[in-house]
Amino acid sequence: MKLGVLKETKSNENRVSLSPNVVKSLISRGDIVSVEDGAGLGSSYSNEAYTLAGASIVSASEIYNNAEVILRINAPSDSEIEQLKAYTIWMSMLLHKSNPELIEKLAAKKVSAISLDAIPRISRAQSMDVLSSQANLAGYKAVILGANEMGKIFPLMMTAAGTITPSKVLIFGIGVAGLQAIATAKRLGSVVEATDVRPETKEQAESLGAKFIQVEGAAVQSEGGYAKEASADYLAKQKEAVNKSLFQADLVITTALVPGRKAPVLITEEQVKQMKFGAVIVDMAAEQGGNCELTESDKIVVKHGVKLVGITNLPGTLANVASELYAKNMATFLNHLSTADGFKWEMEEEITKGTVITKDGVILIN
Amino acid sequence: MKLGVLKETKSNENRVSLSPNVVKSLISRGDIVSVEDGAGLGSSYSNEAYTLAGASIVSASEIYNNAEVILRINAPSDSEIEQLKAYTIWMSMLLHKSNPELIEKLAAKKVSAISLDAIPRISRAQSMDVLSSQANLAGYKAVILGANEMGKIFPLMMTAAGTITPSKVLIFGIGVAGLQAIATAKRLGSVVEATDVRPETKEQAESLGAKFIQVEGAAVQSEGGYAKEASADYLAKQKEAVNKSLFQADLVITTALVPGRKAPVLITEEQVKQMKFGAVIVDMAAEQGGNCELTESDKIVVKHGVKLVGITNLPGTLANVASELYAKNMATFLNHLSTADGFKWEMEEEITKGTVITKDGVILIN
Amino acid sequence: MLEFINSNIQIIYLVILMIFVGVELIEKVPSVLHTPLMSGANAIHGVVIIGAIIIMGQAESMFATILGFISVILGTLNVVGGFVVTDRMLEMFKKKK
Amino acid sequence: MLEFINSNIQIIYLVILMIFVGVELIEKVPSVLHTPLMSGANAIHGVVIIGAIIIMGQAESMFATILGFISVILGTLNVVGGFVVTDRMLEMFKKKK
Amino acid sequence: MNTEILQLIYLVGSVSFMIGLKMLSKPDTARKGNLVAAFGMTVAIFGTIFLYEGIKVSNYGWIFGGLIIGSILGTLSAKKVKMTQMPEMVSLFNGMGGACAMLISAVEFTHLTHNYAIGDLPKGHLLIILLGLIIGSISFVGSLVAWGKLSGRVGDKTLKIQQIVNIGLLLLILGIACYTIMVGPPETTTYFYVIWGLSVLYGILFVMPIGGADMPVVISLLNSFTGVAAAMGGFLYDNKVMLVGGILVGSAGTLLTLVMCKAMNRSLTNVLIGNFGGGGNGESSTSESGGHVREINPGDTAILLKYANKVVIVPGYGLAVAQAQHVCHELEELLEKEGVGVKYAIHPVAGRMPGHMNVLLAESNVSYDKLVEMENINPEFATTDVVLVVGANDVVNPAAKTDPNSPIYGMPILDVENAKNIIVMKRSMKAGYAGIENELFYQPKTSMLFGDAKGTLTKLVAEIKAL
Amino acid sequence: MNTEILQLIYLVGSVSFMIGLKMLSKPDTARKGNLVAAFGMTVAIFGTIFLYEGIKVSNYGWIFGGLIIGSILGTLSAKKVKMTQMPEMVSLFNGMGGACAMLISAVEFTHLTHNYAIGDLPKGHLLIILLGLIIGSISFVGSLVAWGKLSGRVGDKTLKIQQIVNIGLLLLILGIACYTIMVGPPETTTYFYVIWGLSVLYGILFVMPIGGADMPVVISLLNSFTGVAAAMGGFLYDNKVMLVGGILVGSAGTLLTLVMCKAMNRSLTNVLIGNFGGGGNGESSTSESGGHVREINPGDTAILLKYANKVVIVPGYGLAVAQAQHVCHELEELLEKEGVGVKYAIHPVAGRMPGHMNVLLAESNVSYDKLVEMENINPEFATTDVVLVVGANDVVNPAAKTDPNSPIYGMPILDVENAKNIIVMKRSMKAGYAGIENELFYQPKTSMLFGDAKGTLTKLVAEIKAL
Ligand SMILES: NC(=O)c1ccc[n+]([C@@H]2O[C@H](COP(=O)([O-])OP(=O)(O)OC[C@H]3O[C@@H](n4cnc5c(N)ncnc54)[C@H](OP(=O)(O)O)[C@@H]3O)[C@@H](O)[C@H]2O)c1
Ligand SMILES: NC(=O)c1ccc[n+]([C@@H]2O[C@H](COP(=O)([O-])OP(=O)(O)OC[C@H]3O[C@@H](n4cnc5c(N)ncnc54)[C@H](OP(=O)(O)O)[C@@H]3O)[C@@H](O)[C@H]2O)c1
Ligand SMILES: NC(=O)c1ccc[n+]([C@@H]2O[C@H](COP(=O)([O-])OP(=O)(O)OC[C@H]3O[C@@H](n4cnc5c(N)ncnc54)[C@H](O)[C@@H]3O)[C@@H](O)[C@H]2O)c1
Ligand SMILES: NC(=O)c1ccc[n+]([C@@H]2O[C@H](COP(=O)([O-])OP(=O)(O)OC[C@H]3O[C@@H](n4cnc5c(N)ncnc54)[C@H](O)[C@@H]3O)[C@@H](O)[C@H]2O)c1
Repeated sequence: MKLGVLKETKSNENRVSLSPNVVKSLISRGDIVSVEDGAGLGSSYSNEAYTLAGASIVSASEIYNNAEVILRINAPSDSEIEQLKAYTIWMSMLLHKSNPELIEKLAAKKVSAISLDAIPRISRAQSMDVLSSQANLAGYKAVILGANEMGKIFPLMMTAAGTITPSKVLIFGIGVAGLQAIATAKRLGSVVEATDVRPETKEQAESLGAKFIQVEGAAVQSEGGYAKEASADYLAKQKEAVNKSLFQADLVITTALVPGRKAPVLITEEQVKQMKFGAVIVDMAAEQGGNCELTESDKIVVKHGVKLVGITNLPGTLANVASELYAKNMATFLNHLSTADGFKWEMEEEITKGTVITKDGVILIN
Repeated sequence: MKLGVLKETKSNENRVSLSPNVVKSLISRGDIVSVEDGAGLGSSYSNEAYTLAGASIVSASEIYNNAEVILRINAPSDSEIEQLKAYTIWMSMLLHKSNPELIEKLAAKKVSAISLDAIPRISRAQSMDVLSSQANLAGYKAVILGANEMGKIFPLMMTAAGTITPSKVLIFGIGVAGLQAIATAKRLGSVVEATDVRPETKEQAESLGAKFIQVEGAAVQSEGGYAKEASADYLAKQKEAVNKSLFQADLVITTALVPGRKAPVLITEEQVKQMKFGAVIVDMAAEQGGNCELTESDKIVVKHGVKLVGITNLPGTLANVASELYAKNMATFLNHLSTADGFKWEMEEEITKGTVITKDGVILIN
Repeated sequence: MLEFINSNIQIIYLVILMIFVGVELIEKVPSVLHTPLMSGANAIHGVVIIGAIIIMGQAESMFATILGFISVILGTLNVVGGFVVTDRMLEMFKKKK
Repeated sequence: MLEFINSNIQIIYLVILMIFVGVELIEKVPSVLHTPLMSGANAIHGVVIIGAIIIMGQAESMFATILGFISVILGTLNVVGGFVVTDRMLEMFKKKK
Repeated sequence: MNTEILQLIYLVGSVSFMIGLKMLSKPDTARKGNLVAAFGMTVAIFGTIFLYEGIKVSNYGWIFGGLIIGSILGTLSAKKVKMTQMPEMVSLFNGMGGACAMLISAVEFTHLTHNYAIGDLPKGHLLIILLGLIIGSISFVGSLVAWGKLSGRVGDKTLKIQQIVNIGLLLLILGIACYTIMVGPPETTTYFYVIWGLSVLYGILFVMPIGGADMPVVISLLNSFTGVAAAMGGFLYDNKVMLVGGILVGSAGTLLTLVMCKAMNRSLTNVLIGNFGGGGNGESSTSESGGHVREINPGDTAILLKYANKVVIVPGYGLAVAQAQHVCHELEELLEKEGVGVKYAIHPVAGRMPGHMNVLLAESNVSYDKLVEMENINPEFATTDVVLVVGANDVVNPAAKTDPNSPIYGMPILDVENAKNIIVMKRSMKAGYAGIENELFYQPKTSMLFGDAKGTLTKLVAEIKAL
Repeated sequence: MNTEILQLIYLVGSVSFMIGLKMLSKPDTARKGNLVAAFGMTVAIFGTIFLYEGIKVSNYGWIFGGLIIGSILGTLSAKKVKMTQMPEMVSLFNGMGGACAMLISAVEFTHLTHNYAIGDLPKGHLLIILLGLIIGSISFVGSLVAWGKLSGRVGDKTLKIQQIVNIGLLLLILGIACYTIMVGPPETTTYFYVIWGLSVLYGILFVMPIGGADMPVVISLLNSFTGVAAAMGGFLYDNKVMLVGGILVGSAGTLLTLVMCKAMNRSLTNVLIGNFGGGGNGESSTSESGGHVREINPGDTAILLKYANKVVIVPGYGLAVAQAQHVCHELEELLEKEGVGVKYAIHPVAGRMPGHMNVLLAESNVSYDKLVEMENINPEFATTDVVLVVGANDVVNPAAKTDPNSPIYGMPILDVENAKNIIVMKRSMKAGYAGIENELFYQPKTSMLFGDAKGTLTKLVAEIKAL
């Protein structure tokens, strides 16, 4: 198949959907790969690296015109949709649940749209799961970012000039990102506490050395690895349980997402006011409205003496590895869906069924 | 004594010379402390925290007029020198060796100037040694900064989307900052190599888990804990020995300083060109000209695909702890030099002798 | 009783000492050796064959001869089989750096 | 030689077994117990006092009486002093959680 | 003269037994110890044949005939037996020894009645003969039953009031024996055969109700019985080497029995009479899915590991839960010091987050070189002696390759089943994250080492150090 | 009848000795074992007094007099002696036993010459008597010399050709003894005294050249000598309890001597003849500054730690160099499990960078709660049983408080010298970063545990586990 790698056009996006390594592996299975000029620069992949791997460097329009499959990380913008030819296959994250208009536009263009963020979270799909691979990096980066913004250091240090107490880190949401955040914060020597609605995360948090803050009362069940929306009652109880830790925390990282919905508010302005002067909150849900009321998307602001970090595209700041992992996921996914001769469209197969959003203009999932 | 804490006026300086904690301890020994309005804000110390500790919040001019001793982190600017009254005692870092004019101006004003960076590096002076306490924080921060600027992550990670190899970190100079940088980079899971002119640092680097890059040929002797300037021959040999590691490194941190002189150039443009595309250099000697030829002071630039981080005041970015440690050093130093009734001026005593640069207008050291 | 003890005092000392030795030898044996050790001990008590040989050697009646012969076979089985099995079990300890 | 062995076979078995027991007992002793164990063994060989008592008890000549008396004192010193010193050394093992 | 030399030979034999047994109790010297004991035995046997007073040269044929037949049978059966059937074999051989002692008693009884008038039989002799008879018979029959049970020829059968019957029977035997010795009634010969018969019966009833899993303990006990029976022979013939061999085995065997019980965390009484209904223990290791699971203890695992050339550790989520990373590293270092090559096989989704195992093992300072990715380690399993699966489950589940209906079908897994031995450390037979059964646990090459990973690894380290 | 009872009593005594010695070899039971042995001894002694045939009641006065005097002297001296002088005391008591055996031989010789004609003396008896005399004398005199050396009354003196003289002397003694026994010359009595005299001389020459540090080994050896001498008494009187006691101690003592040598990493020969010029070993532990350093071994350290209530670990740069943080944490956990409270005292400048110890200990997962700052831990040292200084030096150097000329004068330090015991682990007597001597190492409460910190800590852990 003719694969085209478009440059990302979203602001602050340094990633690219295929890395030279992965291009090489796809070419060896028989695909033809074109890469838009300069698409990999943000991820430290030069054009030469791609040509060395066997891809051709072309302009965007050439890709729109010739590629059978267009690979991307982010969904197409309206202007990009305009340029798509009918029956092109578009593969990227689409977040179809929150973007029904986007899907309709793609369908109208008779494009087959496949969403990578819709890959079901089952064991055998883990190697295609871009949400996991990217969230993992985001969890790491959230801690680094927090450490960089803090006026304190993480580890305990007993020095001639006095003892520096270890920073206290509080993590909301023990998913993929939260776990990696726990691990990273712990490594740097801080004292880590964490909380989640799903009770099975207690053991997981403890397996990485964090203290789990137990919320009294009924726990929230999860379905397919995702948390269901928590009840108001639960949120109130959670607040109570975490407040003690929250007001002592030097760094707070929130990762609580409920897919396709606005992020739950876990930290109110009232709570922020009572936090330590100089504390930092890294809100990983900033793009979906933030887990903290005061977070501003893509900004770092100080409110009530607390620094709120709302940077949205955390994996994008680790473009080099993030792209590599995304590309590997993409390649595994492609290998699952297609051969070099074309797509299999096995619509009964669980992963295919879950990810093909539109096919030749028909909306299959919404 | 009447102590005055002036706000720092240097750009990018968030620290303050006394913290509320330390103010309290000085007041309990009998001193009177005034703090300039808002001096502590950058370090997350509010005016109220100071008043709670017993200090009065005043304007700068009041301090110039009334204080017997003025405490600061950075040396006074020309305009500030103008405001100093005769026989005031000024205590801050002065870097007198590289700033003879400053000293002359202070002497002309009949000010007694005491420099904290001149405290001799002897065991019993360690609790006053601001260079150590601040370099320690800087070493930590250099790694965090590097991690934040990198497109890769530090640790090895074997994931469903492929294996991320651990980052390679190379550290030049195994002084206080270098050691802490080793420890921090190691903690985050990277593979660390380090090099220094002083042979005794090999054991020290290894005691923290780094690999030491041995430079063939004669080693450079140190005097009083500081490295002597290395010979051209040595520098050439060093280049050869480290090149292999340098060209594979994902993050390079340079900490090599020779006090009072321009920093030695350890990485030339030629070398940068051969480094990994996407590598990062954090040049801690940026203020003294940089250990890398291409570093630009206080800027982050990308040259030949390598990101050069020239941020100068690293401890200043950890203002909260940095100020606390500086303040504790300062208090110990004050207790050593004076009582609440005044300075002892024991000019035969080693620490006093080394730090009193001008006394009542007479230049004692230059 | 006292008399009995006195006339057999040597044997009593011997038996007590032997019991001591037996107990001491086993006391700190690692659990991996339980089975081979049992097997080795099993072979050693095959020493009962000496009794069988004596009977056989002195046998005059048919009865004694047959029983003696069977005893010798059984005893030999115990001894030879015991040592060989033990040796096989211990084969895995052979390799030693 | 053979004759000697045969007439003393019991004693030889006894001695060999005793040596075995002695060796076995010590073999795995932790080094902290070296000194107390030495001291305890020291007290035990004070059993030589029984010889002294026999001499003393059977003494008729002045020579034997004096030597015997001295022997008894020396032997007692060995025995009593030995056990008491050992006990003192072992006091520190008393406390046990 | 001959007698004197024989005494010396017996001395040598006795000392060999002691030294042999001592060497047998240490892994390093065990094999040599067996040879030393065998040497002592050979010397004692041939010494007896050629030097014992009263051995008729005319009987040499019978003697050597018996020796040769026994040797051939013994060697063949010992060589042919499969490793897993060793305990049965030991039991069988032990029975032979018991039978031998029993027969000696029988013959000596006829000698006795031949030489003395009934009623005048020397009490000491009679006592010894009867003891040899009783103990030998129990040991003989009991061993046969134990052998039958282990080889599956005999099942667990229990009468309701088994224990009471047994105790009664034993008392009866002893009672008759006492009576016979003390009173010396005219029916002594009859009583002798009654005692014999009852002893045989007791041997059966004694072993019958004990569960299959406890057989090794019972065999050890019967072993020490045979030792005592042999010692009776020593008294009978005033033969030191029989005495030494018999008593050594009697005392060592008894202690060994206790030690084995302790290692199983049970008391001897519990083994002997606690197991009404039998086999309760043996059954618990058979899963609901019908497969049979083989358990292993830390001691045997230690020996497997120490004498392996190449070991691969497969860490999983259980390692993290148990926080066993530090002791796992300790084990690795220990094995490396012993010359065993150790690597970690890191499955990409082991644990609960990407890189979970990396974080843990880095924390405990495991060198990065030792961590091998799945694709690189999979071809290596074929040459691996032991795979130690520490708290992993789904990532080693062959269902991912074989069962298209499994939720993990299609997920690449670590091919641990290619290794020579697989030891799985987990707490129970419970499933992992995917919630599915793991066929690996039921494979013949797999042994389960149950318990919390940290505790079990700590024990393993201790066992290896003790080797 | 009496004799029969006495036999039984001796049997009880013998078994007590065996059991006592066995119990003495385990820390848990050692103290009771001593009592068991003492019980056996008491029974044997009083049994002999009252039941031995031939003891004259008229001599009871002498016997009890001797017993009472000996008991009082023995108890008093044993109770009064300081803990550190125990080995001297043991040596002295051992000498008494040797002297006793020697005197018995002397008396029995007169009996022998009294009962038989010179030249007709029974060879076996004479052999036993002479052996008892020789061994007893050597043990007696040797022990006295060892005692003198340990208590500082006797210095190390060596002739150049000491070893040759010694061997010659020993051969001479044995030669004369053989001659006397074999030939039975008329001057037998003279030869007897010559042998006695030479043995005494040999005892002196044998121990004299051996260095003070090796005395414990020598005492252990002399101890087993006395055991053999006592066994000679057993042969002489055909007395089983003397035989058992003597031979047990003889064999156990010999093995103990070897084990002690091994624990010191030396061979027995090396101890006995390797030390020409004497004390080479003892002197190395005396510093240039003239102070005397007390060494301790891991075994004794283990006992100190295990039976302590509160232990403080002071880590320093040496911990980092040795990379001993993991095993240090293991030790801490082990002690905590034994119920010992363990804390770390973190000096602000320990190591080579600020927070060096924090980084290391965090790496090995030491809980932050266990790390105590200098100001907070200093008051606690007074109630601390053992301070374990692991590779630290300057930060525990009292010169900082006492010596105004010291480069570290004025630096606050950890006041470890307030604790009850201080164990310093380092590789040598070399100085630390500041390059100055540390008086702490020479203080009486301080013991040095030399070696690489990682290796030594590993040994410590093993020893504590073995306790
Ligand atoms: N890595 C990721 O990113 C990620 C994320 C989400 C889900 N997953 C899933 O997680 C699974 C990972 O596989 P895995 O083999 O590592 O784990 P697993 O399949 O969940 O099995 C872990 C096993 O460890 C045992 N265990 C738990 N605690 C233990 C303890 N204290 N001591 C000893 N054993 C203990 C459990 O058995 P007992 O209860 O019998 O002891 C359990 O069977 C995969 O199914 C994967 O898809 C992975
Ligand atoms: N913390 C800081 O920021 C900093 C910075 C620069 C200088 N310093 C200075 O460094 C010193 C720190 O004091 P300290 O007590 O930690 O260290 P120290 O005084 O330097 O002593 C360390 C001791 O550890 C022993 N050692 C080295 N390697 C060892 C090994 N493998 N195993 C066992 N022992 C080993 C050495 O003795 P052996 O050779 O006999 O084994 C040495 O005496 C102070 O003088 C301080 O002023 C500190
Ligand atoms: N195939 C697989 O086996 C697979 C792959 C990836 C993830 N997963 C599972 O899916 C889970 C979720 O993954 P994710 O990281 O993408 O989740 P996510 O990003 O959707 O959410 C992050 C975390 O926030 C938590 N959360 C939601 N609302 C909250 C609230 N009000 N308060 C506190 N916490 C709240 C969620 O429970 C979740 O743990 C993972 O833990 C993992 O177990 C499974
Ligand atoms: N009182 C004390 O005991 C005390 C207190 C603080 C520091 N010190 C000692 O002083 C030493 C230096 O301290 P610092 O961190 O302030 O040093 P620094 O900042 O002056 O220099 C940093 C490091 O760079 C190294 N360096 C210089 N030129 C180099 C070159 N061309 N190539 C490679 N490396 C080069 C130096 O050797 C030094 O290790 C420390 O290592 C410490 O041992 C002692």
